Amino acid sequence: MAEFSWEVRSPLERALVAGPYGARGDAGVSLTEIRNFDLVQVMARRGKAADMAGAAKARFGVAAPARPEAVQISDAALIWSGPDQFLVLSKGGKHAIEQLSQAFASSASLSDQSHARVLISISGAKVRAMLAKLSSIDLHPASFPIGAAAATSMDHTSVTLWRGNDRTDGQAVFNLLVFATFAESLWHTMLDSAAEYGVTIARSEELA
Amino acid sequence: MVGGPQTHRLSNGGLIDRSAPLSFRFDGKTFVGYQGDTLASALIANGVKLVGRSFKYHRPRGILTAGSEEPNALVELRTGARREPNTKATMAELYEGLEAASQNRWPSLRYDFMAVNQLFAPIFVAGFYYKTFMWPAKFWEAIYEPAIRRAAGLGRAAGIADPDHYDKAWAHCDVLIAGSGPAGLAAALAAGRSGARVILCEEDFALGGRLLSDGGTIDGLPAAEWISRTLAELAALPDVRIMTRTTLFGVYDGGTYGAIERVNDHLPSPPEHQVRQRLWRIVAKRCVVAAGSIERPIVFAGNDTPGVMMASAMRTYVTRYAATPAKRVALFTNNEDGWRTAETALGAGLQIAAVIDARAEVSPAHRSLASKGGFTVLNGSVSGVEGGKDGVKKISVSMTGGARAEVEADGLAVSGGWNPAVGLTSYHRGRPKWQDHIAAFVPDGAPPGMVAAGAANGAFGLGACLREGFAAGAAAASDAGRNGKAGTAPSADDEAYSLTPLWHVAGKGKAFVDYQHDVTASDVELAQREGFESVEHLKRYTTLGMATDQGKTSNIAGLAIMAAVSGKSIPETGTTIYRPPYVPVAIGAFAGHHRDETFHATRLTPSHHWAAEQGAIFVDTGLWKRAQWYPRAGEKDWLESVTREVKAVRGGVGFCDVSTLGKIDVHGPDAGTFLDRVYINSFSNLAVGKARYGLMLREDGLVYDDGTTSRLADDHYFLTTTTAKAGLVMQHLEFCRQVLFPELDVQLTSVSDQWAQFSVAGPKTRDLLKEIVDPAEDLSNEGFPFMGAREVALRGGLKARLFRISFSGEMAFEISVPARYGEALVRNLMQAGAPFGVTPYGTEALGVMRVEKGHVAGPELNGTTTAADLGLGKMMSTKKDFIGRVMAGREALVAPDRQVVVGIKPTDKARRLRSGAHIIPKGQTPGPDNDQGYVTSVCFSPTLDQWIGLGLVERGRERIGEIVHAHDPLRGEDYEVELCNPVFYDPDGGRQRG
Amino acid sequence: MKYSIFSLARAALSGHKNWQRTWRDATPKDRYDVVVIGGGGHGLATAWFLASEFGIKNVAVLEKGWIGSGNAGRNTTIIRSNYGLPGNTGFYELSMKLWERMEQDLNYNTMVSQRGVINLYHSDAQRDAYARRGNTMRINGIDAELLDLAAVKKMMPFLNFDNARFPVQGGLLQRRGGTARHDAVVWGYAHAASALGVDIIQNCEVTGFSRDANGKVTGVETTRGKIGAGKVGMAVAGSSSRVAAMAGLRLPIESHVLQAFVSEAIKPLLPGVMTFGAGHFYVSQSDKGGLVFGGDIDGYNSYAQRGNLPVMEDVCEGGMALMPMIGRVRLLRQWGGIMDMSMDGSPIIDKSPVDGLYLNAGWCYGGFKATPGSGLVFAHLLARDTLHKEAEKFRLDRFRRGAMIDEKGQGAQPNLH
Amino acid sequence: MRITCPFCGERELGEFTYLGDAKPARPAVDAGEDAVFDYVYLRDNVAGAMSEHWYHGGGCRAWLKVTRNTLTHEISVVEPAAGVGAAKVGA
Repeated sequence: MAEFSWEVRSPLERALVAGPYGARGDAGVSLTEIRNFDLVQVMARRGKAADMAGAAKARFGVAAPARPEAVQISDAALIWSGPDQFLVLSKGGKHAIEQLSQAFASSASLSDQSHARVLISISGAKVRAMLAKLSSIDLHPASFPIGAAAATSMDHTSVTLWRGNDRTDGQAVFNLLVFATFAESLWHTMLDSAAEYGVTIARSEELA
Repeated sequence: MVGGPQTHRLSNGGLIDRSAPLSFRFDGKTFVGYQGDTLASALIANGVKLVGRSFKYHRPRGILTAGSEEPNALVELRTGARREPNTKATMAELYEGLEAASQNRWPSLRYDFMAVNQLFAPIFVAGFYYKTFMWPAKFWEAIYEPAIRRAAGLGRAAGIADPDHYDKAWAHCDVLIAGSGPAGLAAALAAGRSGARVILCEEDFALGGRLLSDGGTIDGLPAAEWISRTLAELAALPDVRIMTRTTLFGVYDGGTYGAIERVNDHLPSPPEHQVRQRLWRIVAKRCVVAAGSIERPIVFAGNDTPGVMMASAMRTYVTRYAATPAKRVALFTNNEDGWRTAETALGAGLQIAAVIDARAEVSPAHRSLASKGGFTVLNGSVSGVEGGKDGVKKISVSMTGGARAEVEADGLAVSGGWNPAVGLTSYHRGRPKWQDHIAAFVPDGAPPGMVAAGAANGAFGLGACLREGFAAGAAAASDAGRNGKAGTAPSADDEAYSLTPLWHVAGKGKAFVDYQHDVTASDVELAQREGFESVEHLKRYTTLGMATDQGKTSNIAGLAIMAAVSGKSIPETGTTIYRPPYVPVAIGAFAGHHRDETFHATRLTPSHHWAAEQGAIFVDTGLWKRAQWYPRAGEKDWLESVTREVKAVRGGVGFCDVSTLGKIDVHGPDAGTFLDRVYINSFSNLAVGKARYGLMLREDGLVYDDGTTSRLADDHYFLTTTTAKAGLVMQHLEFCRQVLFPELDVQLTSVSDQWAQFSVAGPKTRDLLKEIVDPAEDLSNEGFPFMGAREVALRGGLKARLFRISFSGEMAFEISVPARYGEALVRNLMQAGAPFGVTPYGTEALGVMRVEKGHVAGPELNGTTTAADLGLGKMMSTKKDFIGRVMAGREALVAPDRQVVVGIKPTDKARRLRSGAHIIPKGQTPGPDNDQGYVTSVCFSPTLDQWIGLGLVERGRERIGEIVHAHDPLRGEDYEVELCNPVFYDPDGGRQRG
Repeated sequence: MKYSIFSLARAALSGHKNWQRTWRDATPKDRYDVVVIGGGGHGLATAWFLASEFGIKNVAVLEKGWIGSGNAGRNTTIIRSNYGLPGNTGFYELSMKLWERMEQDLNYNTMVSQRGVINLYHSDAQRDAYARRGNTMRINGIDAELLDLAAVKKMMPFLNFDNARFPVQGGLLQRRGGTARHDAVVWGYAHAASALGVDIIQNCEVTGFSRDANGKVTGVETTRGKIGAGKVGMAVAGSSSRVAAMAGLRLPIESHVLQAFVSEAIKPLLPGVMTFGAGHFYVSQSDKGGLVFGGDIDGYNSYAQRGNLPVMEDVCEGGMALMPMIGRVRLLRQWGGIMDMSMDGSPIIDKSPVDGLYLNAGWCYGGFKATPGSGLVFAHLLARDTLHKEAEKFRLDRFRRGAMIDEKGQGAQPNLH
Repeated sequence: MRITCPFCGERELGEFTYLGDAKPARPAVDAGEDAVFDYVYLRDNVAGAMSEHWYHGGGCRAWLKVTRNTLTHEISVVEPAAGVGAAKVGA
């Protein structure tokens, strides 16, 4: 009677081929899949939005985002995902659903989304030109500054988009959570959109 | 390089690059032009006058304009799969190797057989086809129509798949500007300096609009210098984006604009990884339409002769392209502006035959120009043109006062005045208003946030264009909240513009109003005579303005003639409704990358790649790809594979990926009450650790969806939906939560993608699961009874959920694990199940087993069935309110003669049953009155060794055992079937509970 | 004046100076036996059938703008009788039979062209649903054929058979389906009705109803004065709710915008009418050469007669998915009509709850093909006060009774039909 | 068309799904068949400003009440449905 190994496989396991793609020369876009994260949806119960915010403050030291923004703390990001709800993105199990359930027991309903999404980080000199083909929202630096977040759609698929801290070279970074079963399809669409600018493809285990 | 000399190219000047000659072919003949040419300017430079044939009469036609309003010079551009019919030669940029062909002619442009139509011209008047071709009735489709269809049409589409790519993008700005003429550039300056985010779209490949052709002095600088200075300043501003080769074609709600960028149409083919064209959706707070104006022709006999050209177009060809449409030019004008063509022609060293001016007075300045240029000025109008496919030869003039004169020339420039380009401003059904002093319509009732400026607004002077454009740009920026200093407006003098309206000159021979559709002045008069006086009737009856130029050069003349014959003023006559797009746009651009395999997104299940490795055949289910069956070597067809899979499950164990079901976490203290209201049956009384089948109605009382819901905790239910309705049910439940029942404390989250879920079914299921599940978990009938649902540990520590539910009728569990473990689970099932002969099965086998069990699915849940129709009427609670309860009780929905679900099997066991066959009582002739239902689902049942099915049949459940006919005339079949219990397999359910 | 090749030739000799008005330009009389509100195809056809079939010639058709300015002039000209549910099947076939003799009936060439209508299918489930519908047609004596992939390939080799997201598997073909020239239908009925004495009154907008003490409608108030009427029929699809509201009625109808598109004219490319089964796209090619196409309604209530980009893109995506050969063909014109979207996707023909007022409404986007049939059954109702046997199921009270005719099975949500 | 979601800001039409007139309210349990029939089937079908239900399904999943003119498509008011998010309604 064998013990089984439970190997995880990203939905992009096969579609993602690390390396260059598209037009040659300096890549205008870099696409990095960030794998194996914990993601928990926190939704306030009726009349408990303030309690949920308080619980978040107690747990994370910051208030839960009350408008479309992503709040970065040392070991997690709290990303607004709708009215009176947010996502907790983290690594390593510290803020996984089992760990959070106590903190929010009296104020919110929790749902594990760790496996429901794929996380892709997008940057590069042409990142906005490429995203303009996918996203109908205005990503101009003045309209979508660092920390801005959006629950929106790309290619008719729901996504969560937020702007992380700029790269050390000053390039903007956009983080994208996409539904797992759509991920491969959207990935190919992203490659199509970025190909003319040249793409660098990578995978990572680190949250940006 | 091949090709003769450019006989009609001036030796210097023009915005062409003489160091970059380009060879191109037109109708198989090779020519040379220059970088910076359009196909039209290059043809003119090569002395080509005849470029096309007209739609109806196949009359020879030349180049009339130099822009996107061109009605005549349409060609098939490129060849093979890239052939583009009806391409305006005036808009096609020349590139090395360009190939173009004239169209709508046979066998050749010069000798067009269809020109015979001109002989029948007396009969082929407007609407003639409505009055004939009616007898004999059968001849229309057989004879007349095919002939008409072949003769009509313009160019030929490629007929094979477009090899190029397109994409679509979004842009956002404060101020969007259409046009880069003086008004557009001034608007961009003002808005950009104010700090606004600006996008300026220019359809041409060069910036400057009419300045490129007409020059002028701005801020003391020659126009060309002012343009470069302005572009440099705009480039230095942080948020000004200038898009050339981009036409703003439409305005939609909420400040959304459509634009088409011809990214690579100026090249033989798009470079690798690049698109041919890009569709832009531009969101702008304000829009300044500085799209200029369009010079209008005058309708006179022979006005379509090659060599007759708009006066401004002639200036464009001479000044911008250094190409001379004629050597000896006559000019026919009713306004001041037309005279500029005489000045240009003289400046270029062309001969001027005469200027025919319809106005009573000609200014002294022009008189002196005439004497300096050595040409005569004739007070009168052109009443006829002699010539043909080789161009204009002689021009007849009716002099004011009645005398006649003749002028010999090889080109005739015509100016009937200018019409502001009112398209964009009128697309929200705004009607432009008439201005007498320019005898033209100007924008009125523009969509919110849009304003016209400069010539597009009827301000024709250069100074006025700059002032209006600048003011509009500054105001737009300010409206958008950008209030930086706009500085001072560029300035220039205003030229005089005076005209005497002249639309139509009486004369012998056809006088064309709409060149492309061959609509003549007498067609307009005929339409009026027959009662088609409304401009919309005029348009529809004569087809005036419906050609590819959308009547840019013809609409106003047409309605002016209608006004004259019906005794009304032009504004009383009114305009037709303006419709987007402003220029025709490739259908491929609207589709972007949504074609071929990427037409729609594809959803993949967690076991997809594993299934693909097994050689599974996939079926499209909504956006999903699902494994349909897993063929094995030696199996001759799908039926053999599916039969094997079914037998493996019924006799051993198999598994199937059911992750496509919609899955929803329903949380909160009121979750049970909430579910009670959305399902016909109760869930608040479901015990924790149990699952229950639920049926959901629409508010109209008909069945919406079904699925199993499990209670995982007091305040946590896990709900499943059908694959097809997953998204819709989520939306519906959110509506219930947020709108209908906001008092209930319940939270909803889609977890469809979180869980990989597999049905494991068959008598050996428990044996297999024992190998996977932690031995501490009790899977016995007592420890995990039918309809149990709870979390379990798997070997190796992974947590999973088990649901003891069965769709197949066998002993079965559904097992779910977090999705990234889905593939590992499949591999482990395969490994652990090998000793039991575990078999993966696809949706076909799933379907077979559900039909054998009489479970309803999509074909029965078709939106017109009630719970009772499906045999589930008893589930409807009478103790609570739920969605659909009241309407479900309407008389026709509870009538005894409704079609209800019943089992169906052919009396001849060898017979194949087919879905879609209708049920007719035995011994009756099929007809509407005895059509009693139809077969909804079928399968070959390996268990019963025959085809069986489900159907919706009138009073079906009362008729079990009755022999009826399955009538299938589409497939030429009619056979006896027996109505039977829909549960063909294990009707008392012992297997699934065992 | 009788129209024929001979009258054309004769007229040509006189320079076409002797043609008369296609229909008389009537001024309103004080009273008519029947007033039909709406000078579209349905209203004019109703008047013609009243005069020609039922002998009622004291009839006026009131049109607020120019005749044919509503949906009659804003559709994609398709005619077909490929419906699957009782009520619809027989009615649309009645209409189809009237199309087949229209030109001779009216002495007007409405260019009825039976080049076939094919609904393509892309899955087994869709094939089964089409088989059910095709068999219904056959049982009702209507032509229908179920084509397999090979037959579709032969008929339409230009479809994307190689790398389609949703490959075509076959189609349901009605060869007698096709197109007709929409404006000509309006003019043909106007021409023929006017010749029988019907008054066609343009630029005459109804602003209210005259009612007697019992509430019975006795006429209409219009921008050209009061007009008395024995009966008033409304055939104003798109504006049904607005007109009915003047009589105090609320209808099971919403007004929605349906866009349509036409390409530049090109030489013959397509054989007949095609509908894509895996997206929102249907297309035919007009005699003039333009591809006439459309898709789904925009989805929101609207009287604006124009739509938005998402649907335009969706339709073109469907077109490119089905036949990528049209990528370089250019879209020339876009327009929008107001659809009377009913609660089950099927029309309403009935006496209204208000005495003297008769309803012809709720045609969704099926109104054009129904034109002659609608005219006949509505005239029947106005003349005899009973429903024609092929219109019996279109009664208004079917919603109250639960006897909906819901071809798509979408229920009481008009924008899904 | 663009709708300003009270939570997300101005968004493109494609992110929203339309349901219809927001005026009819679901009748009380004992309101009777006539009231339910009216709610399910009859519409004012307003030509002018109309309150409508729209779902921001391509965004924050809030149901919205949008006041929009059906003659011009102009949107004047957007407000959340009563039970959006954690809003507490009634008892």
